[in-house]
Amino acid sequence: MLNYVTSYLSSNTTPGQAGNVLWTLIYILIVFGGVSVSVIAMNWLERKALAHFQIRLGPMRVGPHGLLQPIADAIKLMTKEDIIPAEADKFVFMLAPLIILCASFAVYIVIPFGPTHAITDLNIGILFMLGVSSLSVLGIVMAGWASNSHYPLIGALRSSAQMVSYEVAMGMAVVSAVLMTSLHGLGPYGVGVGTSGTGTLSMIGIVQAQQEQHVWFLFKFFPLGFIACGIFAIAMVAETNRAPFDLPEAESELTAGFHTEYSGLRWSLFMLGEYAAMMAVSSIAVTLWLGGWFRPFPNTLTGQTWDLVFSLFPGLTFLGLAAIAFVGVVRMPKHAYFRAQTIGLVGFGAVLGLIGLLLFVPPVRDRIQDIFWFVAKVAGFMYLYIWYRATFPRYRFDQLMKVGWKVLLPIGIGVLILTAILGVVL
Amino acid sequence: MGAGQPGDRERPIIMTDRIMVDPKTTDAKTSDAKTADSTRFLSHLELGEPDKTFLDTNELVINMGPQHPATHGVLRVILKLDGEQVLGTECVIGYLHRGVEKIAENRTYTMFNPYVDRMDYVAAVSNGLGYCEAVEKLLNIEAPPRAKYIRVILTELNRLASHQLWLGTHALDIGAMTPLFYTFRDREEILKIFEKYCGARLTTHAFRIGGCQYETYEGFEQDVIKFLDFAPPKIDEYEELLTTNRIWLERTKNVGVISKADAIALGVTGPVLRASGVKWDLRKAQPYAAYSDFDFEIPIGANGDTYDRYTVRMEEMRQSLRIIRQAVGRIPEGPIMAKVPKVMKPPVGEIYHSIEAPKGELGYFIVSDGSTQPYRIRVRPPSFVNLQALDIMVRGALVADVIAVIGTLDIVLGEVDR
Amino acid sequence: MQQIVQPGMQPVATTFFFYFLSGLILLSGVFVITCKNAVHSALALIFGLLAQAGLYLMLYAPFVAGVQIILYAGGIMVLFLFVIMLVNLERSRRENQFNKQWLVGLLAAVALGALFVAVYAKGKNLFPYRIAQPIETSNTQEIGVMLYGKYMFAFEIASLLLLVAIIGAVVMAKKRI
Amino acid sequence: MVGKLKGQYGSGIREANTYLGQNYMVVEPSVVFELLQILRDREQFDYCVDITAVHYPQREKQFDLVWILYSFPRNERIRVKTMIADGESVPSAVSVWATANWLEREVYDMFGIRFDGHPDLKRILMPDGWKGYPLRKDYGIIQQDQEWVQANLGIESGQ
Repeated sequence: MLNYVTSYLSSNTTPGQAGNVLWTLIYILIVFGGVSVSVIAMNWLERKALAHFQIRLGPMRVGPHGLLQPIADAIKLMTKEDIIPAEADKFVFMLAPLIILCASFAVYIVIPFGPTHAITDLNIGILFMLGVSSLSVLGIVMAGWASNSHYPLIGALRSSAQMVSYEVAMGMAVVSAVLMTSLHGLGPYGVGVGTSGTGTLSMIGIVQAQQEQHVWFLFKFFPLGFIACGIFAIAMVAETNRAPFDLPEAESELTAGFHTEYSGLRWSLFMLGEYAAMMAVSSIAVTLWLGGWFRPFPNTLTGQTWDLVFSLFPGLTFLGLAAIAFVGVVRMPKHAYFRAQTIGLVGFGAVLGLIGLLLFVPPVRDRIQDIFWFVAKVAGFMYLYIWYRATFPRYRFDQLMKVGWKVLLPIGIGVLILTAILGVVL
Repeated sequence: MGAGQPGDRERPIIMTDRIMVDPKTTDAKTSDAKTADSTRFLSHLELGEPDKTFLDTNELVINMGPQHPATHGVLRVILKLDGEQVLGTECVIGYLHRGVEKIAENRTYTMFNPYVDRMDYVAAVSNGLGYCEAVEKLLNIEAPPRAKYIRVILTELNRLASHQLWLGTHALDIGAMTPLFYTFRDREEILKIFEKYCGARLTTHAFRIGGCQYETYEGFEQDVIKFLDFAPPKIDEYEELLTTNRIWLERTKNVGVISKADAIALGVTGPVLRASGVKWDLRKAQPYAAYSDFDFEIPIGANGDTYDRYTVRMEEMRQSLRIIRQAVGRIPEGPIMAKVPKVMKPPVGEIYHSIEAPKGELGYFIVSDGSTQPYRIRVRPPSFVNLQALDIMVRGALVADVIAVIGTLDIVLGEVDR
Repeated sequence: MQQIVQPGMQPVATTFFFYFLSGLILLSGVFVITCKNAVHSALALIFGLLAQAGLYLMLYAPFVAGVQIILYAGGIMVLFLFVIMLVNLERSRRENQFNKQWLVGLLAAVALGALFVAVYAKGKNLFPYRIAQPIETSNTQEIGVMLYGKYMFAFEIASLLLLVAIIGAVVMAKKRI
Repeated sequence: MVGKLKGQYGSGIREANTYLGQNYMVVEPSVVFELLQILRDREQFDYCVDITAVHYPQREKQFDLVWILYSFPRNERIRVKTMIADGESVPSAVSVWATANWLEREVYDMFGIRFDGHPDLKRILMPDGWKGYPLRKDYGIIQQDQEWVQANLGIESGQ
C-alpha cells in the first residue's frame, strides 16, 4: 500500500497516466481547492487593483486591507435568500450554474502545472479543453432561457453568439500552435533549434515540444506565433465574457445579462465559474505560447548556478509578499481600534514568510518550481484582465461580431496558412 | 405581438397598450431633416413594416426603466426592437414630477429661490442664477458688478462640475468605469469651493435676488486659482483615457446623429445643438451677468454625433476654466447686493429670461400680478426639450446606442419632470 | 504492485462505466421523446450525446469523443436551443404529444428488436471476440493520416458540400448581399 | 416687422409692444397658426423656445397661451400671446416646429388646453388617468386625484 502511494512520487508521469487512482484523487482535490482559493484571491486582487486604478482604496474594512472581504462576501452569498422566479423553469434554472461550474472546472483536468503536475495528460488535451469550455455556452443559454425574462434572454443570446463566434478564432490560433509542435523550422529569425518532432494535441506534449525546439511558441516564426497568441488572448477575453467584451453582462444595458434573476449561492456559482474559466483559458495560453511550466531562459542561462538562482524565485516572491505585508503593518494607524487588524496582518505576513522559507528547502523547491512559474505566467494574464477592465469601454454587439468574424478569424486563418508554409519551406 | 415572442411564454408584456403600431408606409424622403415632414416624426411609435424576409423576426417591446441603471434616474423608455435594432422609442416621464411651477405660485419670490436648485440638481448654481436674474429683470434692478463676477465664477465652476458628472456617467454607460472615479475626484474640488462659499455642496442656493447673500470667504480667489491649475491636467487625463481610444471612437462616432436642421426644429440647445454645428451660445448671443466682459470661444462640432458632443463638452470645460481665470483676477470691489425692497412686489407684467445652463437654454417665464407671489412661473427646462430628440437620434440604432445617446443628451430627470 | 510507467490509461471499472453510460443514453433518449417542453428534450439530447462521447472514449477513440463534444454538444445543440427558445412553446405544449397509432408503433418497435436479435444470433461469428486495441496515443494521428491520405478525395468532397450548404444558408437568410 | 404683419392681418394683431426690452404681440386665436408659420418662414424665427399658458380664472377668456420664439439669424426673441376660453382649442404648432410636440402635451397636461392636429395629445408629466389640470388656478396646491391615488398606489393620501 505504501508502495502504491510512493510509487507515483518517484515516477515521472502524471497520476492519471500512471493509473494511480489515489494520487489522481489527491490531485483533483488539490486542483479544485487551489482553483477555488485562487478565485477568492483573484476576487480580492481584482477589487484592490481596480480600486487603485480608479484612485479608490477598495475593500478596507473586513480584515487588514480588506483581506477577508471575499470570505465575508462568500458567507453573505451563501446565507442570502435564494430566489427562484415564479415563472422560471425551475429545473433548468437550477441546473444552469452547475453546468457552467462543471465546464469551467473540467478544463483543469488537462492543464499541466508541471511535467508531472497534472491530473492527467490526455492525448487530445487541447481538443478536450476546447470542447469542454464550449459547454459553458450551454449553461449560459439555459440560465437565460430558464429565467423567463427579457434581459436575461437577450443576455444569453448575445453571450452564446459571442462565445460561438470567438471559439472559431480561438480554434484557429490554437491550431497554429499545435502545428508548430510538428514543424521544426526556425522561422526567418532563427530562434531556437530545429528538431524533427511529431505533432501532438497533448498539453504536456506541447510544452515539451517547446522545450525541444528551445523556443516559446510566442517567438516561433517570429511575428506568426506572436499574432496567434494575440488572437488567442483577445478571443479568450471574449470567451470568458469579460471587459471590454462583457456584453452579456453589460450592466448599463442589460442590468446583469443572463444572471439577472439569480441571487445568493447560485449567482456566486456563476461568478466562481467565470473566474475559474478565466484562469483556465489563461493557463491554456501559457501552455501553448509561453512555455508552460518552464522558467525563463531555460536554454540560454543554463548551468547549476542559474538553476539555483531561478529556483530561489518562488521563495523570494513569498518573502517579498511578506515584506509588503510588514510594510503594511508599519503603516497601520497606531490606534487601539486597529489592533486586531494589525495583528491579523502580522499573522498574514508571518504565514507568507514561513511559506517563503519553506520554499527554500531543496526537495520542496524542486517540486514546486514548475508550478510557481506556471502560476506566475497565468497571474500575468489575470492582471491583463483587470487592466482591460479598468481601461476599455465596452464594445457594441455588432462591433464585437465584426471584430470576431472580420478581423480575428481572417488573421487567424492567415497565420495558420503562413505557419504551415513556413514550416514546410524552412 | 404575435406568437413566438421570446421570453413571452406565459404572459403578455405589460404596457403594450401604449404602443400604437400604425402600418403607415414610410415615404422615402431623402431630406436632410427627418423632422421636415412633421407627420412622420411623432413621439409615439408610428412605425412602418419592418423589412420582410421569409425568416421574419417578431418585434420585441422592451421596457427600459424606470428602474434601469443607465437611464440616469427614473426615465422610462419603451423600446420597440427588431432583434437589437431599435424601431422606435417612447419616453415615459413624470416619475419625479413635484409640481415646481405650482409651488412657485404659492410662495413669495424669495421663498421660491431654493426650489429651483432642486430641478437640475447637478447644476444648481445655474438654476439659481437664471431665476435671480429673471426676477431682477422683472423688478428692473441690476446686481452690482462684484456680485456679477462672483456669479460668473460660481456658475462656470458649476458648469464644469456638471460636465464632469456627465462625462463620468456617460463613460460608465459605454462601459469605461475609470473616468467616473476620476471625474468625481475632481468634481469634489469644485464642491469644496461651493461648500466653503455657501455651506452647501449640491443644492447651493448661492445667489439671492439682487446679488449674492455672502461675501466671498477669505482665500476664495486662491482656492479658485488653485483649482484652475489643478483642473487642466485632469481634463487632459480624461481625454487621454477616451478621446483616441479605439473602442470609444467606435462606440461614439456616427452614433445618435442629429442634423443641424433637426436640432433646430426640435429646439435642442446647449452642447447638443453646438455639436450639430450651430454656433450659438446664450452667453455670447445675449450676454447676461458679466459674460460680455470675458473672452471665450464657442466650441462646435461638425457631425452632430455622440463623439462631437463629447468633444464639444470637453472643450467647453476648458473654456469655462478660461472664463474663470479671467474673472477671478479682476473681481471688482464694491457691494454684493443691490438695493432690493424687503417685500418684493414686482410691477404687473411678464418677463422671459434665459441663461446658458450646462445642458442648454434654461428659461424662466415669470408673470407678476403685482403681489408678493409670482402669478405664474414657467421653467423652460433644457433637459426636457433635449430628451425629445432621443427618438430621432436612436431610430435604426442598436440598444447599446440608446444607452449612449441617453448619456450624451445629459438629462437630469429632476429637471425633465420638475 | 510494481511501478507503472508505460503510457496509456489503465481502464478502471470498464463494465460499470459501459452500463452506466449506456443507461444514460437510453434514459436521455426516452426523455427526448417524452418531454413536453422542447427545451427539456434538447437538454436531454445533449446529455445523451455527452454520454455517447464517453462511450467513444472507452473505445479508445478520444478524437471522435472530442469532436462529438465540440460539434454536437457545444455547437449544433446550442444552435438547436437557440431556435427552440425563440419559438412559441405554448402551442406545442397544448398539443397532444403522441398520435394514436400505438399499434403501428408497437409493431415497428418489436420488428426492429427482433431484427437486432436475429442479426446478433445469426452473425455472432462475425463479431470479433474482442476488439483490436488501437494504440491510444497515435489514434488522432492515424485519423489525420487517413483523412489526408487514403480518403482525401471523399474528405474534400464532403467539405465542398458543406461549403455549398453554408453559402446556401447565407443566401437564403440575407436580404441584401 | 410688426407693421408689415399688421398690414397683413389688420385686426388680427391686437397689440404689439415691448416690456422691459422684450417684444411681444397679442393676436387673435384665429390667426395664430398662420402667424406662427409666417414668423418661422418669413421672419426666420426658426427656434420655438417654449410654449406655455397662464390661467386667469376671472377673465372670460381664461387662458393666455404664450409662444416664445427665437431667431438664430436675428438673435431676437419674441412672444406671441393669444387668449382663449376654457374648452376652446388652438391649432397645433407641431407641423411648424417639431419641438412643439412635448411642449403642447405639457400645456394640455397642466391646463387642459387642447391642440387641434397634435399627433399624440396625452398627458406627459401626470399619470395617464389623472383627473384635473394642476396648473389651473382653481386647482389647490395640495389637491390630488384621490381616486387615482387609491387605485394605483393603494394609499389614502399621497400627502
